[in-house]
Amino acid sequence: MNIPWLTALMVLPLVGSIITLALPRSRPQVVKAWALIVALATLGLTIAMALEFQADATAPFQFTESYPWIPAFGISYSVGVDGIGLVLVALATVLVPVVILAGWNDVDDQATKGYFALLLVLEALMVGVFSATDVFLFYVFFEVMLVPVYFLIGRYGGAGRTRAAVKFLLYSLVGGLLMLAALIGLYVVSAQQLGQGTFDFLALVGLDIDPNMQKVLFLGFFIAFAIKAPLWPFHTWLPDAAKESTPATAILLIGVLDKVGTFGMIRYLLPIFPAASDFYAPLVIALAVIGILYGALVALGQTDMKRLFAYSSMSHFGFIALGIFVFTLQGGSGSTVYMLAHGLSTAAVFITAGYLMQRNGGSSLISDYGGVNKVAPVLAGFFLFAAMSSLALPGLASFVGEFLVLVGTFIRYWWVAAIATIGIVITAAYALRLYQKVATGPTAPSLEGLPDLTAREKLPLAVVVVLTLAIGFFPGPVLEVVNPAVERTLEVVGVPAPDIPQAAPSGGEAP
Amino acid sequence: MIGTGAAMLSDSAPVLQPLAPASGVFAYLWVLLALPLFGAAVLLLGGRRTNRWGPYLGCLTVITAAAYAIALLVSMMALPADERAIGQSLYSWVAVGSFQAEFALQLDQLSMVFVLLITIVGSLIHVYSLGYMEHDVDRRKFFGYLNLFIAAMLLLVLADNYLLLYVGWEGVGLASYLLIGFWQFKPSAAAAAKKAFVMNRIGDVGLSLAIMLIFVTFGTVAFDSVFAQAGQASETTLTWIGLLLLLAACGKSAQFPLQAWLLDAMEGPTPVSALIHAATMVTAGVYLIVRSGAIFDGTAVALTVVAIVGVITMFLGAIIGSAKDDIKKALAGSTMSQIGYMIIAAGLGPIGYVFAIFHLLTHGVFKANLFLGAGSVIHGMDGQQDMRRYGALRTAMVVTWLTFMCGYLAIIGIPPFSGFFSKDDIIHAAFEKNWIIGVCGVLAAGITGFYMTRMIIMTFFGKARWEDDVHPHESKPVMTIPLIILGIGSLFTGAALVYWGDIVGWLEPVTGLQEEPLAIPTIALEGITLTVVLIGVAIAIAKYRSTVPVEPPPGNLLTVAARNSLYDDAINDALVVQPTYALSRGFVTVDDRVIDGTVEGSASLVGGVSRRLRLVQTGFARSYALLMVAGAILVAVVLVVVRLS
Amino acid sequence: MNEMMPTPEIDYLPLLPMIIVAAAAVIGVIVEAFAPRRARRPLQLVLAFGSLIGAFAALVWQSGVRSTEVEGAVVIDGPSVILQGIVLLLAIVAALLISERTLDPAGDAFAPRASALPGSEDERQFTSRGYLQTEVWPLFLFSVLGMMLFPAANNLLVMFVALEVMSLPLYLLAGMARRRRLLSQEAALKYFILGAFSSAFFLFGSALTYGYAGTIQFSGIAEALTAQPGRSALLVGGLALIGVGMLFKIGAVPFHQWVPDVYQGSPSPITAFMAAAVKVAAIGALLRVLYVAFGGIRWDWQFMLWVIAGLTMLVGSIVAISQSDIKRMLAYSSIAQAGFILVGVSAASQAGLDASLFYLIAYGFTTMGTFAVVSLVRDSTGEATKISQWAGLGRKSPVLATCFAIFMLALAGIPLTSGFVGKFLVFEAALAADAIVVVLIGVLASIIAAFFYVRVIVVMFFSDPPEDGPSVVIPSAATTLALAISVAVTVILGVLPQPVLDLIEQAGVFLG
Amino acid sequence: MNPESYVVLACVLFTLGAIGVLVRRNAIVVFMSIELMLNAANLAFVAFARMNGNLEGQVIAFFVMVVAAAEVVVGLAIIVTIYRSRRSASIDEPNLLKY
Repeated sequence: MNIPWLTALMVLPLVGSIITLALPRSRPQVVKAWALIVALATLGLTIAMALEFQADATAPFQFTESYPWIPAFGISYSVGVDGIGLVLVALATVLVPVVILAGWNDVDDQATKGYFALLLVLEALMVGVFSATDVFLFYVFFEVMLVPVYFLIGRYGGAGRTRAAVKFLLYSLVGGLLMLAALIGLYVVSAQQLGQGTFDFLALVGLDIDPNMQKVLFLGFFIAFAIKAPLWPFHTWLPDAAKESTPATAILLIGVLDKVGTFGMIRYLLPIFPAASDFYAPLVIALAVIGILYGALVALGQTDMKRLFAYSSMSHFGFIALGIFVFTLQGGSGSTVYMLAHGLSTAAVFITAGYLMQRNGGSSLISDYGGVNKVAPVLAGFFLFAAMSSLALPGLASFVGEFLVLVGTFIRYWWVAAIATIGIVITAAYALRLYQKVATGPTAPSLEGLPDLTAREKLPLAVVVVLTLAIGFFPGPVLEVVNPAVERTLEVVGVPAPDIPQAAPSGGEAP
Repeated sequence: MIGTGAAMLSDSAPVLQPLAPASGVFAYLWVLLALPLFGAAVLLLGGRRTNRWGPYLGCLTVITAAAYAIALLVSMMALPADERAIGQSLYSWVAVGSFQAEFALQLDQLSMVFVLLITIVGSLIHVYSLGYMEHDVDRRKFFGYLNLFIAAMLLLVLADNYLLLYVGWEGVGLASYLLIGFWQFKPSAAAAAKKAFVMNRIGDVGLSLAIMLIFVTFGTVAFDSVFAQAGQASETTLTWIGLLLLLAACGKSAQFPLQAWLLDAMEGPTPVSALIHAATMVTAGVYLIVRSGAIFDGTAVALTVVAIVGVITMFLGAIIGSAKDDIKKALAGSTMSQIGYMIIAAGLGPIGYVFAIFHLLTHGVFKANLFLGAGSVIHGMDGQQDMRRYGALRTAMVVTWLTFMCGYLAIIGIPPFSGFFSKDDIIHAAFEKNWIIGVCGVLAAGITGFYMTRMIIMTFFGKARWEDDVHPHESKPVMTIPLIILGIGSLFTGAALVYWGDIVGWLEPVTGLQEEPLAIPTIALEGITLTVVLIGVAIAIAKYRSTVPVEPPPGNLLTVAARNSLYDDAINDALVVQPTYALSRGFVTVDDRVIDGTVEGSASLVGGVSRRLRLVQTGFARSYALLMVAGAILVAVVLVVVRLS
Repeated sequence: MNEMMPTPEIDYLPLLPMIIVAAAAVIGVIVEAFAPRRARRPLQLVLAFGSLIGAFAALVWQSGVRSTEVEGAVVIDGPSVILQGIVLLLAIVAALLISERTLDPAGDAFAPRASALPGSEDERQFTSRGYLQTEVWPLFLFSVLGMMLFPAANNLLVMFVALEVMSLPLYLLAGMARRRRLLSQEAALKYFILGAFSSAFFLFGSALTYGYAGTIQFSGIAEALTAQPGRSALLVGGLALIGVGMLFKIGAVPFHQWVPDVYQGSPSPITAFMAAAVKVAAIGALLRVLYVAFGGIRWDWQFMLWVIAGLTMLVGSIVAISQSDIKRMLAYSSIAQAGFILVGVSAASQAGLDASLFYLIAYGFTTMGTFAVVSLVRDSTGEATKISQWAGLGRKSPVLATCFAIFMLALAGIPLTSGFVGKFLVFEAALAADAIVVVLIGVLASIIAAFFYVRVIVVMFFSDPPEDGPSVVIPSAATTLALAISVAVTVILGVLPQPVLDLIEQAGVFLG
Repeated sequence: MNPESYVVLACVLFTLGAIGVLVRRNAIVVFMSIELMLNAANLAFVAFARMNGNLEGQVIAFFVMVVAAAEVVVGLAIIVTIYRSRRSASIDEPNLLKY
């Protein structure tokens, strides 16, 4: 593989955003169009790359590149993706054009340039964070991503944006710095074992770290990831951030960035700290299950749409983390599919919510809505679809993920799965409660004559809907890519999966 | 009957028939799904431009499907009995390690009868809706949803594994949600829709857990291989699976304790009530249990619970049906009650499975008949649903009256109407297994006679109690013709299935059947049942022959309770809804005060410390010097301490 | 004790850099004395820049040399060369800032006559005549000389002398601000009193150490440590007092209180110079004393340094949060940064030495940059140092605000900036020395510190500019260049630190 | 006489100087206290030179005197300017910079 796919995927949007800054401030349409073109080009490149990907390859990573960066500390610019990374890179590059199109009028013309430039920078960084195979490089992306998001929230968000932005940044920095400490600790350990310290992922996986040391370092990483992919009780930054940021930011933040947390768990925590992962698994599972129910219940009590979505995401992240830490193939693959699905459903909910808010003076208070279905049936229809996809209706992507996670959990701890399954009832309750209050009943006076969706507005939603259904009914391609990566991870963890009786040859095979 | 489970296991395990590859006319099995799905897609995505011809397309897809289904039936009958199960695997759907779920269809005798019921009754109701929904602005959407429902329901009964069945299972739930809430601008409708979906979700918890347990136990979720191994699994496991499946069935089929949603579901347009909440969807629970017969065979406990649930619901429904003045709600109550019968039958084990399906089919026909009749009445009465405002309609709408009578006689089980055969078989089988259940069945039949007669009298006989500006009129042919067909159906289905179709023999390969010498002579039992029914009828006549007050009389305790659906909402509210919301509110507070409070608190704490600490910076050089001296001493002390230690 | 003292052999080449600067300083004094007023400024500028650049050239030329000179009084080794290089570069940048005269309508940043009464008639006279105080330059050069000698000193006496040569000019420069004279004078007084106080400590500490070791040569002290364990009272006392003297210059808690007052009161160019260069020199000297002279008893002072470093990081960060004046906030930030450097020093290992050196480079240039920006944001009364006045700066002059944001992110230690690499290095060194607690304290402090660094960004970018807000003066080439250099170094060291790391690695160890 | 006692004396003087800095208000006196500390150091150096039997300590003393002199020049200059602008030599007087 001599084409530097991943680097190209980073350089393209980066250059694009620099050019964006050069464009005239007076011509916002040009800026938007350009941003969209760049994003689409990146997406095309991703698709081309994905087609090159060999699901059955023996090498852990594909499209690898590696150049020494800071040899003094064994740090190198090394990128490459396995199935999990590929899926998430794809998610990122799909959602960016979607949100650009959906957020066409999110900000006023003055701010347009900076806004779209930041979105493109963010895209580059997202690709980087999911494709880094050098832990230091990963950390760099992990931290640097904070900056554009911080500006996206703090500069273009709603009334309380400043506070939300600072809260987001400090929360993330708490995790980030703890992770830095653990990272350095890991380096020191590697230096002791290999003579020359290294940050190369595979080399670190190869280390044989003393279990107690593992337990310490694990925490440093885990807290960082638990804050990113908000697990209970590290989540309180999310509702504020979600409420104050523009839909586009919220989608990229919750839909993609926060996946770095769960991605980090399955990519780094499990293979590098197998013993510690096994040791802490009960704790993490407990947090995850609490998160599932707690998030859903709190969502049920929200009066603000975006906060509701934030808590529902928290609940979904609970499922993802659960699937990762039960150490079963179904759980791991399920979590990965769920990451993808949750990205899409997040996009759906926030895009529709954004359209609603644009039409109703930017209010995200549920009580300000009602009877949308009567005036804007298409919008309401998409809104219902979003609700369905977040309650994981069978046939949609999120169902595949959620059910696999639950099966994977059931295999190991049936009772945990039983508790978690209660979540699907509460989820239905809050999702439909929201739809009922917003879309049904008598139309709210402020919404009379509300315009329905334009073609430009429908397009991004259509993309999301199609993808959600496609993955729901044809998850095969995704699973083929993901399964080997998860298998490899679980082999390293080495916790044997409880044995399932092999299916008896089904009577129905044709003679 | 507990304990006989093991015995039953031995002689009654259904003969597992291998799935034959789908060839010939069966090769296009998937088209059965594709047709209505296509219709739904066109109508729902097509937007306004399909308004004009959309509804007709909607009917066409279903009718075509029905025709194809009949073709399938014919060619299936041509096959020898043990080769009638057809399997068609379309593609591998969810495949992760040992968890393999195919997107595969299975058409056996059981699915076949369901396919027929769904497509044929479905077609009739589609056609009927052309008239009923004529003036509704969102007519197109209505037919789109109906098509979506048909597709989902067909997937439910054609799936060859539990996971795929789950898709159909929630698919019909979605369709039902959309159709109950079809008049969304009515808050009551929206609320009812949500209630239905959420309560069904409780059942779905059972289904998904059941699927997981099945996978963990058998390593597969495909019907045939699961049933093939059902014998090996321990009785405890099978009991758990059975109870979880029962929970699912309770949700979908409005069985106790998840029955509360069905009455509210009547908020939907009447054709919906007929198709979804009487004929097809609500019977999916029965299908699930019968389909999983192989599992239930191994667990007497689960079967007993099934039967008990059936009995309870049978009475609940009957009692509620006897007190409701809203014609649709009265019918809904009776639906619950009749499904109770089916569940009982299913709870009897192999001997009952067949009769459950049998009653399901006849009920599907005559209940659709009754609902459409009610719809025709409501249509003629400008949307009035209160039977106390009806009366003497037999003159005003003759066809409706006559067809309604067919349904009536069928449901109370007067020979030779269809209900007679199916219900009687169930009661009979019940006596075979457990006389208490049998007695209950007989009693419920009596109550059925009562409430149905009450309905007939209040609606079609007595004096007219119409509101002033109402001028009842017979509905258009587009509505009456389906009525007539269904009326004839109510008359003959039962007999046809028994004498000509040999339903028992037909289903036996799927359900298995255990022949036992009849303890009581059939004729006697039929006599008893009939008498009880007639007593019920008599009471009703006695009570309602005279004038019916427009305002409901106070009534006794039971009546009041029944009018309030036996307070099911209040109970659910007190036991589940309110606690949940209380918990939710509590957590919201915890989240804001405690968790976020800790975070914000620590931040402001640092700020406070900062404001204190900066005061040390007094601005006096000498105090700085003092601190330096102190520092010097500190340094020295630390050094000494370290040196000594 | 023989009557014939042998004349010492001196190889002047390795000392050339210091000699150049010293000569330039002396000539500068002569220029002040004899050159006509008009000619002074150009001459001084030529002298200053010429000597600094020349010195740097000489340093590079002689950088290969490793030797102890002047009877072992001065040592030229890798670290000293590196440190002298940093000092010279920082001095050049500082000189650029000092030479700036277009910002203030009245002239440069310095009072036309420091001796004149604030607000008095003759002060107005001098101002209106456009006098400039060119004595600044020789003073500045002397200070640079001291800074170069400080980390190169190889015995306590030379170190003391260097300390004074470095400090005395700064005491005066601190008091020469053109605006806010009273604050400036106050700063000078406090700086002087406390500085003298601390150097007294240093001196007495040296005396005790001399008493213990019988010599003031670092090598001798090191030998004495191994030779004779006893008489530890003198040793401890000496080490403690020397430490106090050093830590004062570094601005470590609890010897930090002069820092905010002096930084706030002094003219911004001088503040920049002090904040950046003094720290470099002082840390360098501290490293030498501890590693070379007292390396034998590192277990004694290591813990002491951990305590000091922890205190410094925490106090600096915490108190900075509640500051409303940007210069004062930066002062506290520099205290916190000193704490991080001390973490590196406390590692007492080669890694610690390298980490501290890198951190010094990163910190020095970033700090220069911040004060350069401060000197550009002005209103009618001079620099607008209230943070609240900076609201909306990002809208009014995005470039400048972005520069400042970069500096803030660097100080907060965000990756791809020099600050992050610095933090990474010192934490790495500390963890390698099992100083887990200190690292965790460092993490905590960084989080707290992030808050106020970020707050400035919030003010600049997320809030709308006030009506009568300060304006950003368009700087002359000098300041622009200084700013550009600072940004460049901050970013390059963050993205491609390897070359500098190599340089430091080659520098290698102290010459015992 | 025993040189050790000179060392003790030096320590006493140093302490006295330090206390002086802490308790006296007048800048001049404070400054003189600092000088006292420096000279205490000198005394210690000389005493130690005697004990160690080498000249370094005495040489240092001379250096220190020179440095002290330079300090005086700078110090007095600053104190005088302060005095002129505030008409007082109290070091508690200039107290604008704080917190």
